[in-house]
Amino acid sequence: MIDAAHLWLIPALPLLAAGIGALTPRSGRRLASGAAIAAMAGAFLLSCLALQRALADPAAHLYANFTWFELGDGAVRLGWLLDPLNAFMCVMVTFVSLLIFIFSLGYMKEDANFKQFFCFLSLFAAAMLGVIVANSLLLLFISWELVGVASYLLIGFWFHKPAAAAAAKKAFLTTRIGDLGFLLGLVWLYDATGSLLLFDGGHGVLESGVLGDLATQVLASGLAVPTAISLLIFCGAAGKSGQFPLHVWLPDAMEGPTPVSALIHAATMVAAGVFLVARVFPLFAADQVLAAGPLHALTVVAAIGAITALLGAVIAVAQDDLKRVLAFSTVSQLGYMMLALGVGSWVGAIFHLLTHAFFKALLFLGAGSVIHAAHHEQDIRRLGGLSRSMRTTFVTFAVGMMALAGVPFVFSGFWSKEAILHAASEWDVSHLPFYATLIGVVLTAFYMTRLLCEVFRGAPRSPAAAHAHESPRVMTIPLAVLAIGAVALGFLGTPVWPWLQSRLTGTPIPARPLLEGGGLMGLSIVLVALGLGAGWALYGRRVRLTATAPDPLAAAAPRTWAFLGDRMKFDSLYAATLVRLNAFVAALADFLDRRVWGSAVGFLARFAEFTGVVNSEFDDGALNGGFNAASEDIRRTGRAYSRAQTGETHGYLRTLAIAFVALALLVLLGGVR
Amino acid sequence: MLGSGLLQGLAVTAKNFVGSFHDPKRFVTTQYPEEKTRLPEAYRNFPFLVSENAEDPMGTLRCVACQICEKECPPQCIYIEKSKDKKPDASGKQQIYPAVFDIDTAVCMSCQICVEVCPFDAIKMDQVFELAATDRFTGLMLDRHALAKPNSYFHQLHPTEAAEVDDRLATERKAAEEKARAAAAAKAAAAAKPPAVPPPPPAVVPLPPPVPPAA
Amino acid sequence: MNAVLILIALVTVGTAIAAMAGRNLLHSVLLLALAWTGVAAFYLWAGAEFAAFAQVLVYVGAISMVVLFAVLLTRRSRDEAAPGPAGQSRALSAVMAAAAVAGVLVGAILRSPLAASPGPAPAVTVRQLGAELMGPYAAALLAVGVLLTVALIGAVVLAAGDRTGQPEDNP
Amino acid sequence: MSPLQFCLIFSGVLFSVGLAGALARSNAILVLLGIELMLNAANLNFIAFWRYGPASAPATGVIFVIFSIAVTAAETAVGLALVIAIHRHQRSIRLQEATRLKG
Amino acid sequence: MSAAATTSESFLERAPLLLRDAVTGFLPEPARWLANSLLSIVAVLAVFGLLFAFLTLAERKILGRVQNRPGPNRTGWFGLLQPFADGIKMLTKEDIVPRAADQLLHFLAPVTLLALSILTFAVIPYGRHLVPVELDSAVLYFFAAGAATELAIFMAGWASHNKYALLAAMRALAQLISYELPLLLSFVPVVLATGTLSTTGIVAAQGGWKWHLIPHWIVFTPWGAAGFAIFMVSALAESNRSPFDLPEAESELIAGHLTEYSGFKYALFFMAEYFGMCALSGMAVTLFLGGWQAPLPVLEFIPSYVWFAGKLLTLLLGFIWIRATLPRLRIDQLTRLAWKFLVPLALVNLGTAAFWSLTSAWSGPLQLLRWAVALVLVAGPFLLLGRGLTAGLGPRTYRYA
Repeated sequence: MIDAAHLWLIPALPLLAAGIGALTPRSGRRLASGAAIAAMAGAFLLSCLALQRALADPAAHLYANFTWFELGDGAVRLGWLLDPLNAFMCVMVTFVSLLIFIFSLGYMKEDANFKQFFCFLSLFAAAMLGVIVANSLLLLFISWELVGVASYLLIGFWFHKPAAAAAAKKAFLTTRIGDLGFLLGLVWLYDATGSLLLFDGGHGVLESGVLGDLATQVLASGLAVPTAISLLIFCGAAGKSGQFPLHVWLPDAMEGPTPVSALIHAATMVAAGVFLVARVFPLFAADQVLAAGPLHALTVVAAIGAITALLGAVIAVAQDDLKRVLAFSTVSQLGYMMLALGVGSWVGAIFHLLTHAFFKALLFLGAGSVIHAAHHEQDIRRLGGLSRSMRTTFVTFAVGMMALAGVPFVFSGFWSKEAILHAASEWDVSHLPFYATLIGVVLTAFYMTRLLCEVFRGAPRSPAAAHAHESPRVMTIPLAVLAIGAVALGFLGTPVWPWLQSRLTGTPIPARPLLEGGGLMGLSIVLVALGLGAGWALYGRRVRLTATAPDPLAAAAPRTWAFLGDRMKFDSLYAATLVRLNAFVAALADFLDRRVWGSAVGFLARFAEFTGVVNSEFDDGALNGGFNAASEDIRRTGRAYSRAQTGETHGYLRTLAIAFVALALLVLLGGVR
Repeated sequence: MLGSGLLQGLAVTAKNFVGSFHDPKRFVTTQYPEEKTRLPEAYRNFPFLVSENAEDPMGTLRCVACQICEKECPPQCIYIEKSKDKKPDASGKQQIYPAVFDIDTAVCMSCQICVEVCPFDAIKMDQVFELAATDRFTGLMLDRHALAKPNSYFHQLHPTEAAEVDDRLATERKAAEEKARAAAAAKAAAAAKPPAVPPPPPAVVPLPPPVPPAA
Repeated sequence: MNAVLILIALVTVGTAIAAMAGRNLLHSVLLLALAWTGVAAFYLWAGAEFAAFAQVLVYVGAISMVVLFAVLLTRRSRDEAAPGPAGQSRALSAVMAAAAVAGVLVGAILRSPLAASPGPAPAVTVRQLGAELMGPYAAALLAVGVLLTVALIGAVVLAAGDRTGQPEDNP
Repeated sequence: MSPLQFCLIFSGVLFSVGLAGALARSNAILVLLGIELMLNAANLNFIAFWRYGPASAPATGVIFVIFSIAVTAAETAVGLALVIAIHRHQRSIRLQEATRLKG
Repeated sequence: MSAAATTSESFLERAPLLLRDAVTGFLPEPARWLANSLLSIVAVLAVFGLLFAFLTLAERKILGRVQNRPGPNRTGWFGLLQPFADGIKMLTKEDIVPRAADQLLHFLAPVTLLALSILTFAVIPYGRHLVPVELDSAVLYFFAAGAATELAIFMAGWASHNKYALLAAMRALAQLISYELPLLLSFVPVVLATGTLSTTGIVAAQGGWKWHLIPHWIVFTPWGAAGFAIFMVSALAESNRSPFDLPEAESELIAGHLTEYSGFKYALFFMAEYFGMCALSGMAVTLFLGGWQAPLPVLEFIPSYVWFAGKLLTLLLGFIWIRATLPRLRIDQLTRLAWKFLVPLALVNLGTAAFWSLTSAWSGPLQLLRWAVALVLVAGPFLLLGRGLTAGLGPRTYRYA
């Protein structure tokens, strides 16, 4: 039996492995990878024991606090926390990490920096587990930053590629913006409550006494203090979880090795933001008692989640890069989770987080398998026909795709998404998020079908794809295991048997009959079918044609596509469908199109491709343009201030001296005390 | 191992330190003013004039004041005045002799050209180095009295070369005697006069066995 | 009051003024070393033996060395000609600002009821200091150690610059 | 004037001298040295209060001075390294000319 | 010379004190303190002045013998008057100050150097009762005064206005700063073990014998031996002695910072160098070799100052011996030795000393283990770092010869 005081062992094991990895020479590949995998397996076992312990008393929060160091009269205290939320997360992270580690054995086999890779992976896992088991926001923040560092190292693992180095930098800096908010929130929280411990025998920040005190404080602007703190903390969560408007780093981060994408950008790190909000959910919900408040933190969370979910799905439609499609789908799914948190169903969010971790890791690893087999060819237009040569990968990838798309009843994604839809539909503030989720469901099914068809159906469209063959056993077995998980996990939280939900909240939740929310579920099924059907209709037949299409298409920018008249007719056919499908988005895109590209591109018939393209342009142009305008303002202000900033040290020093004299005179003569 | 070289070095110096006390062969220094090392035979610095006889150096100078050396001397440190009269040389022959023969060692550059050009083997290189003087005008100007050193001294300095020179001179002299004797015989035969007086014995010690001249 | 103390103060302030006013950079540094020694003398006078020796060791032994090194390395600067009118006005304003600060300080000190506690200097042995440093101040000591290490590395990196010269000649 | 006041005035004057130097001189090294002098003046205060002030922990003043000296050493090292870097970039260590962060 | 001698000690042991009292005993108490101090100064200056004089002679004699020549032997019996002849020569030589020199600094440099090196003599315990000044932080004082000497050398180099002198000054600065670090680090373990910074305390802590045979000197522990070695190497460098005499490398820099000095100022530099050497050796004796303690109990009848002098002379002769043996290092080798070898070694040695003092309670077979671990801790880093230091160094192979 494991107790909260032993919980530090879980992150300590991978940390030890990282240390071993760091100290082994470059040639010690077996030692480094063996240590990493053994440590992760050990951590997994410990996590299972911890889960068992937590489930024995789901309502309790077990914690063990200790003093880090004393500072004057006060002491900085840290601690470990064990409750079902932590335990589930631990099991998920260690299990997925273990499988990804094993997969990496095959994927990274030829890399010269093999042992460093495992060292970094272990470091990352240790930091992530530290985030999960921390009972102190300070410890959580430390681990959080370590996660950032490890992800920086991993994204930039192929640092010799300029794109990878730039992506690592971008990821690091973008998340840092969020982390700044996080840090400010922590400082404010510490100022307001005098503690950063989550649970501390009645003094922790998540405990009712402290929260009650906190909720009574209202700022001059009418904003409640817990709202402000929560929003600041949410900045950190949004940065890590790739929420709008900080989602820009996530697609670029795909420059890292694919197992990294699977581990960091699908299963674990990006989930950290969701986990963080779920962890401090009582804090976010504290302002709900203030009915009169101008803004509730959770409303913001829900709004951001909805925007992200929709945005990610729309952009994913137009992507041609295998991993980028998955990346935008991750953004979208994280938006779902945030939305679920925002509408109050943190349990639903965690449920979706767990299932998503499995099927998204599966998808990424499947993509990794494809990429590995196709000699690092990631462009879906240049792949194709892999279903015959890569049987296992195809089957498992299809399972993952269907789980993500939410194919009813069998696949886990359906159940977790259904939980979110259910929660969104019952939210009484606004129904807009609910509609956003519905559109998202269609789009998700659509682009996943497109992806699957493009990659696996038809004939190979490049020599690399033609020569692809099934990946080694060490890579396919993790796929199979994850596929089983992607199916089975859903049954832990069906409305009929809400085991997971009741375990997470610690209170028994009554089972609902399957048909109680029949209308909603039916709608969901219809929408999924619509998406699948549309995808099939468009890409099931396109396969043959693109096989004959010249490959320069891949490198061509959208503008060149306009001049390819011979393909107009076919494209306009499905473009019209897509436009009807995305009527709202298309209108917006059309408007943007006129502004950005002018009339030359305006007459393009292939609106669907175009819509997607412009959507991504929207991402770059409109959003970034807005940022540019804002930063121009900032710059102007800064220029005004900078007049005082001559760079002359003497001037500064003199000002300092004069100010000192003035202040001292004020104190001496004015008697100000 | 690091440091073993240092220890070896220390051992060497220690050995030398101890050795210099008990092993006289190691100890190479001579206490100069009291002890003097023999200079190598090839050493030479300033010229001197060879005289046949140590008792009468001025009377037996080989120099005949031909002034070739004076003319050849690059820094012109030699000053010679011929005598007005003639005096018998070592072999008793009447010869002009240097009335004044000065070498300014402050000017001399030890080039040895005077020695090489001298047809009479009368000027040779010396090995003196203790030439310190308190007056640079007179102290370093050597006159013929200071310059004249006997042939035996030359033998001490450069035995090989001296032997060669003596050999050569003896041969020449013998040839000259024979020539003279032949001329005398011819004269005697012609004039039936009493033969000339035999030449005096050479003033030098018996010669060592001739050494083959160095190439 | 103590004649020794007055002497120390006069010498220290005098050398400091001379150092700050001097034209020759090197003389300034050496005079300043003397001023630092004066401060050390004050510590010694006050009974803080350890601090005094540490002051000499660090300031005279190390800092002045490093400063001298920097003076030599930056010797070939194209500057320090005769101070122009700008320099003179700056000097004037500097002296005025410093005088104002001094005035405020002295005024404040004289106005404050600062009665010296009579009695001998608190005796503090090196052993005591060590115990304090390793006990209550251990965290600070560690922090200072880290700071020094970081500063050392930073200084090396800064001063080394981008080295594009030929590789080091191996012996 | 009590001895404590004398010590404090001594330190204040020393501080002002350092300040004047730091303000008046254009040579970066001298400015740095002026700042050193100011720091020394502050250290002087520590010792003065330790010697004459109300009794506290017996070693506090000295310990603060020791820490201060250590920090100053670090500061000087970095400062001089900066001076050398500026010199390398601009061939000058006049502080008026070093008005840009870029070299 | 403060501690009162107990009458139980031998006459010889008390002789200096008796002598002092005979001279100053008639004075009243305050004046007596002053007179005693002055007397200490006079005694130290006289003894070390003479030591300096004969040390130069000894150095020349020994160097001569090592090179198989007799050394100075003309002036006086065995050349014993040579130092005085040299002194007279130095005094009567013309004192040349270059026109471009910084006149004041040129004059101050040798004076400062000598004054500072004399200051270091104040805290060395020369005998059981013979400490000129007893300080609580005497070791710190010693190194503070020693550190300031670098300033004087720099002054000399700068003031000469000579490029060789300036180069030498920079070299000297680099060298002295580099070696200051191992020097300071090497005695920290001693302070750790004895728990005091006072020289008398350190010497007292080394008193006594184990089994009446092995003295408790610090050099007889593994870390003590290593620390002593590091200290001596650093001391060689700190006193600008061969093989670390780069500042005055005559083959490259004429005479380094001494280039523009002649006559009496030169003599002062010379004197300061020897004083520095003596002081550092004296400190090494105090820190590592048990100070004035006798090596064996039966030898305690010999007065303590004789033991101190003996140890001091041994070390000084070692200095000379090393000078006779080793060629000069190059500047990069010099700094590399300090930073890549001595400093890490000294740091590791600190850890070893900590281990040693933590395990002081071990006895029996554990004692063996303690020795073994400590020896490994000393020898291991030495070998490892030494390998790094000598990597790539081997007999030079010539390609074209």
